[in-house]
Amino acid sequence: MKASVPLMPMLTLALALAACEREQRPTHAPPPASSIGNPSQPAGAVARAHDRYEQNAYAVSQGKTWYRAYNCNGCHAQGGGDVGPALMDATWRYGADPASIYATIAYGRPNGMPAFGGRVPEDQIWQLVAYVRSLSGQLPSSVAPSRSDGLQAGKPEARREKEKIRPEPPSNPGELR
Amino acid sequence: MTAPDPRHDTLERRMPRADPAAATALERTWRDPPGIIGWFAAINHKTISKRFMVTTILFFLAGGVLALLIRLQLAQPNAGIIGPDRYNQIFTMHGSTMMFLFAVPVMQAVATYLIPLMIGARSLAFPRLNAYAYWIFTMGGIMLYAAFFVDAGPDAGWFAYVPLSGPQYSPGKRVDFWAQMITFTELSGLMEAVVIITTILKLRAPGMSLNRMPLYVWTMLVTSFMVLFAMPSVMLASTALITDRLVGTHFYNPGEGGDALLWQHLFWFFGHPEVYLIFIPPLGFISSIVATFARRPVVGYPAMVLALVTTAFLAFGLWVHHMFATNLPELGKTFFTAASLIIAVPSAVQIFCWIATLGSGRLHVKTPLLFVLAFFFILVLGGLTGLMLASVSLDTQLHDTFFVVAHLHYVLLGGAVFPLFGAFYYWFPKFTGRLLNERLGRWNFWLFFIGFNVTFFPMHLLGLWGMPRRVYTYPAEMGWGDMNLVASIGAATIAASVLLFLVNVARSLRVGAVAGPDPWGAGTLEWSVASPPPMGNFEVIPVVHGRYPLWQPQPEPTHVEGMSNEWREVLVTTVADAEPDHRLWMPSSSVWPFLSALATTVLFVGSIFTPWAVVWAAVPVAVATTIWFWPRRAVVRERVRSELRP
Amino acid sequence: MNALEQNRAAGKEAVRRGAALDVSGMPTFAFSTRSPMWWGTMGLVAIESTVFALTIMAYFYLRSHATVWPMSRFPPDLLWGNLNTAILLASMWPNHKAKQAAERLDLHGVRLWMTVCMVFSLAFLAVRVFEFGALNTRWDSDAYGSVVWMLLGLHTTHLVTDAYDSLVLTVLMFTGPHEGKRFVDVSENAGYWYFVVLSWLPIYAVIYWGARF
Amino acid sequence: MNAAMSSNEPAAAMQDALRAAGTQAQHIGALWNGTLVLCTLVFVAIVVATIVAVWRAPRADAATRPDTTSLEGPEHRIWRRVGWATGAAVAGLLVLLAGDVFTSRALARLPLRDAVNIELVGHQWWWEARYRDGDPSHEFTTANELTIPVGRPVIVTLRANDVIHSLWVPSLSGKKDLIPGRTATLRLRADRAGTYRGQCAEFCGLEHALMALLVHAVPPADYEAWAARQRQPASEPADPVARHGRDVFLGTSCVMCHTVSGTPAQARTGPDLTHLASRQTIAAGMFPNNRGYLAGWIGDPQALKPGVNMPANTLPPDDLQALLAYLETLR
Repeated sequence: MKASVPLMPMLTLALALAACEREQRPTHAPPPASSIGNPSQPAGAVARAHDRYEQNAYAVSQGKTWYRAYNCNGCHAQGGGDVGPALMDATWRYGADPASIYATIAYGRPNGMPAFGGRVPEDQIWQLVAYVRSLSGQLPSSVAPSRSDGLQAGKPEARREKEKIRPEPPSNPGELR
Repeated sequence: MTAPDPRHDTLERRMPRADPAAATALERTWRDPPGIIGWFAAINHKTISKRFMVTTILFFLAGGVLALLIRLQLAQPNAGIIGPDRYNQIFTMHGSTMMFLFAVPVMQAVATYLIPLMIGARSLAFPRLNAYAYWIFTMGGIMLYAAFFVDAGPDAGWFAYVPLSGPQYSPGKRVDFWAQMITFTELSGLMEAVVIITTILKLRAPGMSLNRMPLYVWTMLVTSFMVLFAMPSVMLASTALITDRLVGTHFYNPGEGGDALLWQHLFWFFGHPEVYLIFIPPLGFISSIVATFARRPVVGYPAMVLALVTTAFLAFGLWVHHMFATNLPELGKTFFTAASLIIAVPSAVQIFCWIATLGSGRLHVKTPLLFVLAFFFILVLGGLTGLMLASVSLDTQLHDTFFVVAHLHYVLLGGAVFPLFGAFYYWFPKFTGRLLNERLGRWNFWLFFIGFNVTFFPMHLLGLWGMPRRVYTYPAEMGWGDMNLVASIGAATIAASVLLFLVNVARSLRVGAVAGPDPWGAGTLEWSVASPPPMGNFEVIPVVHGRYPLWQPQPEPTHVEGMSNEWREVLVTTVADAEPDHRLWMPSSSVWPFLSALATTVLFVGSIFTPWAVVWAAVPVAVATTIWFWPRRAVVRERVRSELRP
Repeated sequence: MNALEQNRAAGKEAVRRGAALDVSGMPTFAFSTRSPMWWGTMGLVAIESTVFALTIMAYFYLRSHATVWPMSRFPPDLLWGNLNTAILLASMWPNHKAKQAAERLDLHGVRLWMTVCMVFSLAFLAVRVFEFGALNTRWDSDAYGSVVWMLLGLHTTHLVTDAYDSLVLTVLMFTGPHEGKRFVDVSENAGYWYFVVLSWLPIYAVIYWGARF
Repeated sequence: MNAAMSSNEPAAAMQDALRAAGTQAQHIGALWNGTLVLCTLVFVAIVVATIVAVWRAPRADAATRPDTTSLEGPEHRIWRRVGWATGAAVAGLLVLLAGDVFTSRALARLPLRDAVNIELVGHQWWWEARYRDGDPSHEFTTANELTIPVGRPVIVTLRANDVIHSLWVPSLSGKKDLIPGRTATLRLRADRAGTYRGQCAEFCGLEHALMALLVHAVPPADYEAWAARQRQPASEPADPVARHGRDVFLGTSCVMCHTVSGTPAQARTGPDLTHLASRQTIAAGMFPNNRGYLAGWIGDPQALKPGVNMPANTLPPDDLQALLAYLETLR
């Protein structure tokens, strides 16, 4: 009993900090450090992406807003895939970690993925990265968005099981997907 | 210290006292066990009620500090003191704290102290349930403020309109904490209502028929019945909101058949009776204070009781006047205009009866009466602005502006907080045995009265000049700066006055004049026992022969004999005429209500994070409540020996 | 016959002794409206009836806004609903016997009928699981599914809590300690059981037939 | 052309329920004056009655013997007075009810012949207005500022795109909520030319406080000219710097959200900027539409309106100046 006495405040403090992080509304986005179009992303940017966006419910829900506003659902539908590949399953052709997804969105990919680097600010790209990862259940249910108003397209992101990521080898470039 | 009043000893002789040995036995029987465990096991209605009152006053102070922050930010145009996100949390917390954590619970807290004393009972009907309700309320309040301090405070307004409070536009757990706080406070409110109704109907002293009950007891009976039918509406609405947010139901999702106005209907069907839950108990305070300080019974007892009942019924019929700006059919709205106007009649009757009582009485002007007299100025003004808001066409200009902020503060502070302060000054001697200082009381009153009007009257003008509600700032060229500054200065005055009240309480607890059983020469039963009352309230349960027992001659029989002093025994009487029916043993003090409340808190807070919490956390709740219910073998063996079958 | 006559008939009433009213001869527990427990239970019944009534009103509110009702096109299957209604109505019989036994202070009778009640509660809890399956809609499919699951979920909560209360009481009746007041609890628990059964009838009509007309 | 051309500080537009400039606000203003008079009389009567009662009553103290005669017999004289006072209260309430019914009828009877139809859609924290008069080719979209002809009725169809907002221009008429999933209509008419300011009156989130809109009531001839102008697509920028600005507009993040008809930019997430320069204010009626505020707004909107959905844009200075030059050509 004695040993766990200091444990309790530590636990509640940790819980509080997690809650604090998850619930903030970071309205004043920091000016993006790297200039747009810089191919090699420093490791720091990845770390920053993880905690600033993926643990913040507001950032992920903003990502969901941009997913519709920038017409990502035009090719990827609600994550199920259409002309573009599915984003909610476990197969990732260009890597499932935040940095790879950031590169995919910012610099585009062959077979039709446009480069949004110059057009979508970096802060919003990180929010999109966080939302895209929530499509396959990678984010904790307290952060991922729950149902949205309007017609339902499958399970809300908060209630999806976490997919076990299996990297998929890129099919030969010539074949039109 | 006033000279001992000769009249008191005549009072003593008339109210028979038990011999000292019986009195000490009674005290030991009704006392809660000592020590830390004893503190958590306390179920004496006065102990729990004092804690309840202190907790609600602390929430009132917290709400007040939040109000000061709001006024600080709004004092000047384009002030950058508080950002929009923080401000939205602050005004939502201010509204939610004042409405759910202070206004309704404080009335129930004061009632659980006074009602047994006023009806001649030794305890509430379900003392353990009363303790459980207090703990649930406190834990709900702590949860909300814990969320607020980790930046997870609700930010969608105290009535959280959907879809803003829905899953898409309120990401994270903020609104979930608000909706769960509703579950806590409403559960507590409903249980207190059941406790109060059963106590009033079944535990009155012999002879106290319904038409001899003090008017305050009538107000609590009427309020508690309203609670039974109003609070379920907000519990259903907030449960539907939490299932919308957490498991994806579509109650309020227009795209899948839901409707945004369903929330407003369900919320305001509770919302309007809620404001009458806050308004009606103070009518009881006023009736008690006016009678005592006008040295005569209140005029028109039947008219007052009927007015209370009429207000209660009408309160359920006018919720749509909160929704006049929506696209509901116009004819329907006019019906609610008429209903909103009619409800002014019963309140008018009560006000006229009180004025008649004051006019035909001899006035003993002390601080409690001052606070009540402020009611006639502030509440009447608030009621009349309410009549303006009742008209559909006028409401389209005034709705959701600072005019409504002014109206609601005039009726809530004028109708509830002023009489509540009067009630504290009036019954403080009974709670603590010491009188509050009169000079400090006057300062407290006048600062409050002036500060209040300086704060909230300018808001009528701001509303008419186009300033909407819930804005964290406003442009300079709108010309609203001056009136907002005046309001902010007034708010500081109110803060000073409340501080003065705290000083008065702290000082009087140590050096206040000793009050004795009846410092005001009042007429109701609570003034026939010592201050503070013994644990068992009445050494001998009195027999009542009139509405104001201490003011009227006391014919035979004067008291009840044959109640055990070794067991916590109460006399159960019939509903209408309070004739003795049977004796009943009250439960012993127990830690289990507290532990059950802890288990219920784990269930509620857990269910914010995972719906499965409702299942696995139900087990500790079931275990705790079973142990709470399970009789102790030794105690039962003792009681069975003196058991008498019906 | 009100409380006073009952007491007078039983020779147990308040006796005037000079200026006092001696109540030492009065009983230490009483049944039905004479007992505060009855009023507490009725308070609970009033609260829950209001919750049920408001949920039913929300059902018809949403239905009035819907173009197609039920939105998932298939109303619930009737089999399990009807079966459960039958079981619930039948369960009022052992309940009534238990109430009578309690009011006769017949411990043996109470033990017997409470056990029968527990069998019934197991039956309708089991059937209720199948009922959820037969609703033909999920809670998150649309507003219809949400309000139907809310109605059935609220009533199920009452079935579970009432079954558990009765179980605790039944076990107490067997293990003891026994005192007169416990019979009042059995009688009130039966009263609450009536409410849980009777409140099911309108909910049954709304869930199963509200979607067919 | 009209007041919209000047880009100085917008004249303090009227936002005051007591200064009516439209029939609807006038009717309500009349009801307000009547109700104010009646309620003030009742208030003064009750307060005076209380003061007189308290003043006249003799003083006492805790030991004074309470007068319990009223418990023995009825007090007819006092009951009669209370009865009369209650009767007067009921009469007053009936007058208020009558006032409301007549005003509501007057509001409902606004003549709607050849009304201007505007469809107003509420977004989180700005207003999208679509002018429709039945002929699809005449339709055009603008944002945050409505121009309406004086003397002609206007039917505003209200829809919400996200949460509940409420359109309230106090000098013209009462407010009406914009509720997702429902359609409401608000009928009003401006009787005097001028600029009237309105604000969202239903709490709608972070920037509810800064969601204003301006209504310019102009003579019918000016309205027609303005509408004709609004129907034109954006004109081709002559000046090379402005043309470079357009390329910046189409090359960076502006094109992702805004529409400028006549250019490939057709996104509808943000307000329509085709005729941005013809508007007096930016950011939902909050800041004057001049080069300084525009530069500050494009650079970091979060500083002026924290929580707004427009992202910060780090443009090199010359691109920014070119963009501003281009935006100023969008008359």
